[in-house]
Amino acid sequence: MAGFISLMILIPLIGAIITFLTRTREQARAVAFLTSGISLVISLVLFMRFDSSSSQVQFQELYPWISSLGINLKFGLDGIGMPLVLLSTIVIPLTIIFAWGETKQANQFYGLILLELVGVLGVFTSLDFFVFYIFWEIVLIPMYFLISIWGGPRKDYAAIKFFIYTHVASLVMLLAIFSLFFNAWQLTGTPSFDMFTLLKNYQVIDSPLLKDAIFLALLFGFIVKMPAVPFHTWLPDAHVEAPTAGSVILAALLLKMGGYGLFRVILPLLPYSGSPGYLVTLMAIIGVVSILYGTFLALAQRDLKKMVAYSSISHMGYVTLGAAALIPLSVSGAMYQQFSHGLITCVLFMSCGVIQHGAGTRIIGDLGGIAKHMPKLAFLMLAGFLASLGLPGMSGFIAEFLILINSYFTLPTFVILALFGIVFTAGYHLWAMQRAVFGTYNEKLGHIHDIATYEMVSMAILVLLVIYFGLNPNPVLNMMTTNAKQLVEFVSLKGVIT
Amino acid sequence: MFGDYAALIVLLPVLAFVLTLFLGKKLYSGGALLPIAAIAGSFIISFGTFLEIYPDKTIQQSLSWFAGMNIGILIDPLAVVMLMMVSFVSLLIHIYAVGYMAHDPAKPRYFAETSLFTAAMLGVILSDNILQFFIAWELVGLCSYLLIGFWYHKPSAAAAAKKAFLVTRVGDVLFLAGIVLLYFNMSEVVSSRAFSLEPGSFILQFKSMFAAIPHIPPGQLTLITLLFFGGAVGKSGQFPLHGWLPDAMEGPTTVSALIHAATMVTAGVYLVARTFPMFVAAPNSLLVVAYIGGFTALFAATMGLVMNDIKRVLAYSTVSQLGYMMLGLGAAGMAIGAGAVGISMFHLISHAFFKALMFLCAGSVIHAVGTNDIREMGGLFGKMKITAITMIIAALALAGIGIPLVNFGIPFSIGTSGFFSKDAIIEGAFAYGEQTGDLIPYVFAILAALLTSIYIFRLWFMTFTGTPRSERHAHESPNVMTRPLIILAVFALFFGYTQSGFYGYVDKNFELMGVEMAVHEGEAVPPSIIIVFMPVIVGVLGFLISYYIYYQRKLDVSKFITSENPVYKLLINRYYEPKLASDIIGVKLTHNVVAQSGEFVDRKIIDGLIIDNIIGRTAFKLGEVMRRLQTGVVQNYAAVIILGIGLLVILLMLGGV
Amino acid sequence: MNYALLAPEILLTILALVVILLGLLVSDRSKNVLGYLSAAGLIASLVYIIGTKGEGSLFYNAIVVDPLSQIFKLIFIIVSLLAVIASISYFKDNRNQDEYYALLLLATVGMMVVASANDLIALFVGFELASMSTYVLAGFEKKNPASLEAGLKYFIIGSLSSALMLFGMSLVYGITGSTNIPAIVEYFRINPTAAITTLNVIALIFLVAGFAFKMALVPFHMWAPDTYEGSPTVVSALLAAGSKKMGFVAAFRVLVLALVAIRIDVQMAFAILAVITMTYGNIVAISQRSIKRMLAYSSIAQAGYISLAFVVTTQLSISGGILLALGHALMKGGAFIAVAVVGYMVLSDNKNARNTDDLENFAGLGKRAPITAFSLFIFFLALAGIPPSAGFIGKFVLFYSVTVEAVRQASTWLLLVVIIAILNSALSIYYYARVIRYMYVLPPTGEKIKEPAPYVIAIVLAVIGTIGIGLYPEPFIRWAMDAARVLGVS
Amino acid sequence: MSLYTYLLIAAIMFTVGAYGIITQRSGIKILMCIELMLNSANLNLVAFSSFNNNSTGQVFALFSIAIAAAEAAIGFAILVALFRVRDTINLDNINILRW
Repeated sequence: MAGFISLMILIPLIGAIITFLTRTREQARAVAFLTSGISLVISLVLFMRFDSSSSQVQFQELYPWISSLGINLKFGLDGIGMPLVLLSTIVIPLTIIFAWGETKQANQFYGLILLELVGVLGVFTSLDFFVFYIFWEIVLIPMYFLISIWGGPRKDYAAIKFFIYTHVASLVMLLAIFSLFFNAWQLTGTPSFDMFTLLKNYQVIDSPLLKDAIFLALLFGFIVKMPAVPFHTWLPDAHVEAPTAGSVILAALLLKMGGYGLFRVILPLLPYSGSPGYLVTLMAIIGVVSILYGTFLALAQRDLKKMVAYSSISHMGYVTLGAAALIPLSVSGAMYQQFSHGLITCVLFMSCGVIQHGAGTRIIGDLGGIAKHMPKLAFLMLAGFLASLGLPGMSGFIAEFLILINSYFTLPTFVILALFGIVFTAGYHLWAMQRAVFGTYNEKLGHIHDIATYEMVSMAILVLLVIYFGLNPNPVLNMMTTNAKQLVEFVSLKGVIT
Repeated sequence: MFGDYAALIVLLPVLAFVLTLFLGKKLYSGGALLPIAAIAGSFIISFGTFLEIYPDKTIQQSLSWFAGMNIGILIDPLAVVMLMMVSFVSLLIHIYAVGYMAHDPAKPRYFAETSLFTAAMLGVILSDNILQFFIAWELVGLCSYLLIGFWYHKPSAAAAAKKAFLVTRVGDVLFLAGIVLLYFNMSEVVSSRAFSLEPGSFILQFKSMFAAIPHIPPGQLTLITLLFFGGAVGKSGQFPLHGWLPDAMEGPTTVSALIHAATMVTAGVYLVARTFPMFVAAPNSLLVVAYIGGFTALFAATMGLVMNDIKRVLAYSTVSQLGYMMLGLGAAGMAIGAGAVGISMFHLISHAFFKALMFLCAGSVIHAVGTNDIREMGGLFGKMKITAITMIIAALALAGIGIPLVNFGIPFSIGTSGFFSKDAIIEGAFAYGEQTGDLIPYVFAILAALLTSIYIFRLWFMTFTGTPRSERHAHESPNVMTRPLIILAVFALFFGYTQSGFYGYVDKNFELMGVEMAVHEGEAVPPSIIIVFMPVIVGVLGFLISYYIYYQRKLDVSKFITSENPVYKLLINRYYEPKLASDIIGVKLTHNVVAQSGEFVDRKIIDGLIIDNIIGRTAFKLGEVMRRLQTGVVQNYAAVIILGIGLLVILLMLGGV
Repeated sequence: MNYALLAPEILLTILALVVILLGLLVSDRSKNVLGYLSAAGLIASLVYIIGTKGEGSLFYNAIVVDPLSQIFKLIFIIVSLLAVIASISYFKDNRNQDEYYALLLLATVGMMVVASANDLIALFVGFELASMSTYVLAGFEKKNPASLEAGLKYFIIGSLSSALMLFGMSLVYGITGSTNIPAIVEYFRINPTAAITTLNVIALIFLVAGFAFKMALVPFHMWAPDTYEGSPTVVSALLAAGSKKMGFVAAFRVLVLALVAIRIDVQMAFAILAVITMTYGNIVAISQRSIKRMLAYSSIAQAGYISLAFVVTTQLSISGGILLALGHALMKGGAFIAVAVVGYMVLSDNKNARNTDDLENFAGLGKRAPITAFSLFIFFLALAGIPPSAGFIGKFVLFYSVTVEAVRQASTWLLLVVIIAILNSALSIYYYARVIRYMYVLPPTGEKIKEPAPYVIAIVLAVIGTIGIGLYPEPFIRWAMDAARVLGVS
Repeated sequence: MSLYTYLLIAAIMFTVGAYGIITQRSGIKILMCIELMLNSANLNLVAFSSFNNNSTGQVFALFSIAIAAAEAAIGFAILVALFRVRDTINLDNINILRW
């Protein structure tokens, strides 16, 4: 399987270049769909061949790059990365299908979407911190354009806010990477940006203060991306202004990078940090506050899309909570939450997009009864909303259930607080449905069209996937659990948790 | 043979759901036949299974699922009687619906959803573990949401659906919290090696749970059972989460019948019955169950007295009857232990028959006159004989009319099914009172029985007797609707005679699972004759009161029914519960206060003040100010350079030179 | 003496004279040939430098050739080359092209001499040669008041700085009795007490002021925005991307060596200078609407980053500074030339247009001049430090070196310096992104134009360099490390 | 005369030159001030050379005098060109480039 990962990243990159050069939108979307489809096939092959009983890195590839700084192009997959790679390669082709009707500068549009795929795949597969950081940054640029060219009325503000906010976080993270690199260099005598080497050598740093500083800098880098309260304010703005495809990618993939960082980087460092006890509590607080804050803010929104944006904050809070609990299954539940939220949120944002497109507004109060003219949309949207509120039988439930029952072992108070939010989660979802979709039809909207076929296809596939992974989480969950066990075992050996 | 295919009991209706949803439009009557056939299949398998396992076998099948959880099937006496009842009643309701929904354009959706609803309920029943139970339980909630909001273009229906889901969701969260706590305790027990799981069994299976009871600290057990009961309160519409149930009448009447009789509300009672060994080990919880149940029975009956919507009266009646079942579990559980399950389940099933019958009759009436308001009905007896007769049978059953001949040495009593089932509960409550001196639950039960009798006969008299108060031309419903009524009426009349067999079968339930329950020591004292007759007496008394007021019209109640009368106001406004739940807690507190202030903090403080103003604007302002330093006059530049040299001197001096 | 080491300088000097002579011979219309000739000479020098990488010293150790000098010569030649290629279009119809190219070549030679200077005299001469040539180049459009004003301001401030520098040099000579840099360093090493005298500090300050003028550090920067804005755009490219680096190489040679010897604790002073410079540059850049002026302020900010190298003076930090200088030469040179294309575009719309570099003129550039716009986009991202680009690599090594020092010394304020640098880097995205938005988001205001080939070649070369260094920085990092090693820092 | 006398004179010349650049308005005067500053440095160099018994300083001074001459030429050339376009060499008015 050697070379498959780089192929998987390279093909969309080439596809993006070709897409930029195409003249018609038909060509552009065909190339985009084809290349992302090839990536999907490759990732499916990798997924099938993946040995989920092993926590080791599989399909590893290594190409030397900047040897004077010990930087290599090192790629590989394990149970943390593989599901997210699968998610990325599923979401992007479906997004392209969903956006099949894009007319404005179509070649650029599809090209940028492919570039996003390149970026996130790079992030999820790189095992070299330098390369990881490069992909981490590259992801920002296409998203900036997606928002600022195809966005809503305040797109400039939103795009630049998104860019600068998350860029600051990345730079802070970079500082921590510097320190890790320096430390490992001093210790081993050879420079290396190998992720595992850097993480391993973290433990020999003398100063607890420095350890905590590095830890917090990395944590900051990741939770801004997730995003967690109080560093979340870029998200609602970005989502409200972004085009639907942009929102979908932003919520389904970009936010997952933050969570990925938690598992890949934060948890292995945790036991050796200066004051692990406080840091765990800090993470738990961030998680629970995000859950509740996101929920209540979602309740206050008038714009459907903004509500969905806040719901993302709330759902990503579970990831932080599950990670902080440091129980094998809570950690793998948190990983599963990432995967599941990636699928569900696509449906939600696509629904918002279809409504915006069909009815011309997303303000909940200005809608009303649109199920009358958009029955198919109403059906798919309801499915998405139910999945989002954690209905059993859909993937979100599995994740949240695992997180809640397992986190109780170590973080009982926080779990109780999180449970408190569930009712309100259901509340804002259903309240929005009631006002926007059900009830008497608001005649001011005029005659509106139902969802287009290509939009319906991609949403339906997503809904089916959500249900499939709600009924049979094992293919993905098992590999996550294997790695989560290894992570937690590692943490517990240090006596952070008993 | 049937037992091997037990999974089909659930899967057939699920299949029917999928097929009807996507293909229903092209099929006869919106694809109604698919769910009917599927549910008939479920009923046949259930019945076959019952014959196979009777009297002392159980069926257990289990598959590993994810993360140490499993999916499985447990068919024991408790489950199999429920399976038969649910599939049977649901089948009848489906058949009835072919007529009732004949003119609705969205039939495929209706039949698909009811099919899924039935499947979910059947799934609840035959779960062998608490997680699967919860999942099916939630799906029941989902289907109720979909069906109550079936006519989603009606704002009130959409609101009622949401309320139903949210209020039960409160209970569900408590239930989930109970599962979290249970899982925690089970894991502690297992990891402390006080108790080990049998090979092939899973941590959240009922049998593992029951086996671990002695090892779980009593305080934790009480908490777990209370949380479970919280779930049951939500689902079964017990006080204080009862408000959604009367609102749920916004759905089609057949849906109400399904919810109230077969599928949804009984799930809560079933949950308590299912986990009864845990409740028995936590007597404080049982006490709570008894009190909440008893209070709900009375509380709901008071509101049933004044409602004018025919379905609403029935809804409150359901709430009240569910209170009885809870009372039976709680009070009788404390008095006689495991036997309480039989008592309560018996009432559950007999209630299912007569309540389904009542709703279907009500549906028939509504179908005929086109209104829900009993004040606009009247004199329908002559026009709708079958409906009227079956309805009076149901009313008699609800009021528990019968003659307890058995106390006079005759080997059997005469009475409707409700007579047998309800009396057992009331006697159970009395037995508890006698043992402990706490007669309050019993008083609740007796008063509720009186009120029950009053409101149900009020309903019957106002609907079927007197002069017609509307000008609609009512007529009897088609056969497809009346046949199920007749079948149900038969059950409402005669089901009670299975009482002793039923008790004997269901009481063995937990023994079959190998659970030893602390049964209360001591011989149950045979109740005095007055106690035995008391329920019948109040039932008849209630009938007479209604007869006096609503048939003979000797007493004009209209002078009490004014907005000045505080009692009436309280009752007709349903103790202000809707206002409290929706307006005050839902909108005012949660949305206006908490959420809006969060929004304010988010937009104005975190984002507006800190990000935009302090960080963003400052940079701009500073830029505007600082660019003015660049005057364009070259001598100034030179001056700045000289100053810069001065600055360097200062900096170096500070640097320690 | 091995004059072959100085072959590029000699070649370019001769070429400059030849260009002037040829200018007398060829007709006004065919003076374009001179541009090609100059370009050819520069390319030859470039190839020679990359190819030989010789080491040695000449003229009684007044001139040395070592990795440090060579990498900076590389920078200067690249920038001159870009400027020359672009000038073929920019000055296409100018009658005085011969003088222009000759001056440009001489300026390049001057910078190269500075890069190699190992003696204060050579340093001063090289400095002045480069400065005086560029004074004229800045004011080259002699009918354009802005250009003249730019030249004048540049001249006055430049002369003042020369005077300061010369004064400082005279003091150093007075103290040490020598103008040879190694000899000076040696003197301080032998007499450590002599190092910490007031006179010495004053000498140091005057030297710093002289170099800081070229580097455009705040508060010695004030000429820079005016001059970059007013000069012909290709000259701005030369000034911002090339002659500015002259200050850095001189500072590396003199200051770092002297600092290592003197061991005066100037860390804090340089840190404050660096922080003020980058912050001032970025914040003022936000409020500019003239892109040339914005780029000028961005140059100031970049100078602030580069001068972080002086704060910690480790091998890594110096090599980071060199890498960023190299990257900046490409990015800023390319960016100015791209602005020149916009100027060409605006003038071809309307002959009498003024303020051709106004932000509004960039609207829809992505449609009107796709190559230019895309290149400018790359330059901006690189300037903002987004990977993979030369700008990122430079900043990466530089910030890394400072972080390491902060960790090693457990110094909070040093860490604070890095954090401020990082925040500045993020802030800079704001004004770059604004231009990017104009280019790609706003609708175009005119027809698509045909971008002149010389411009395109120059820009594409710069893009290739910018991205190429970002993708394969290995040889450059090694080179920069070698260069830093010359200075004797660890 | 001691070395310090020369240095003092040079310092005074330097300061006067610097003061002149800041305060004068005429371009010519500013050029003169610059010359003054350069020459103060030359004076330093020559003085040090003499007192150090070392000819390098004088060589340096010669270089710098030559350079100063070229510099003056360029300065005047720019001022002439500017005068042609703007009709003034009052530097207070030469500020179209600012902010």
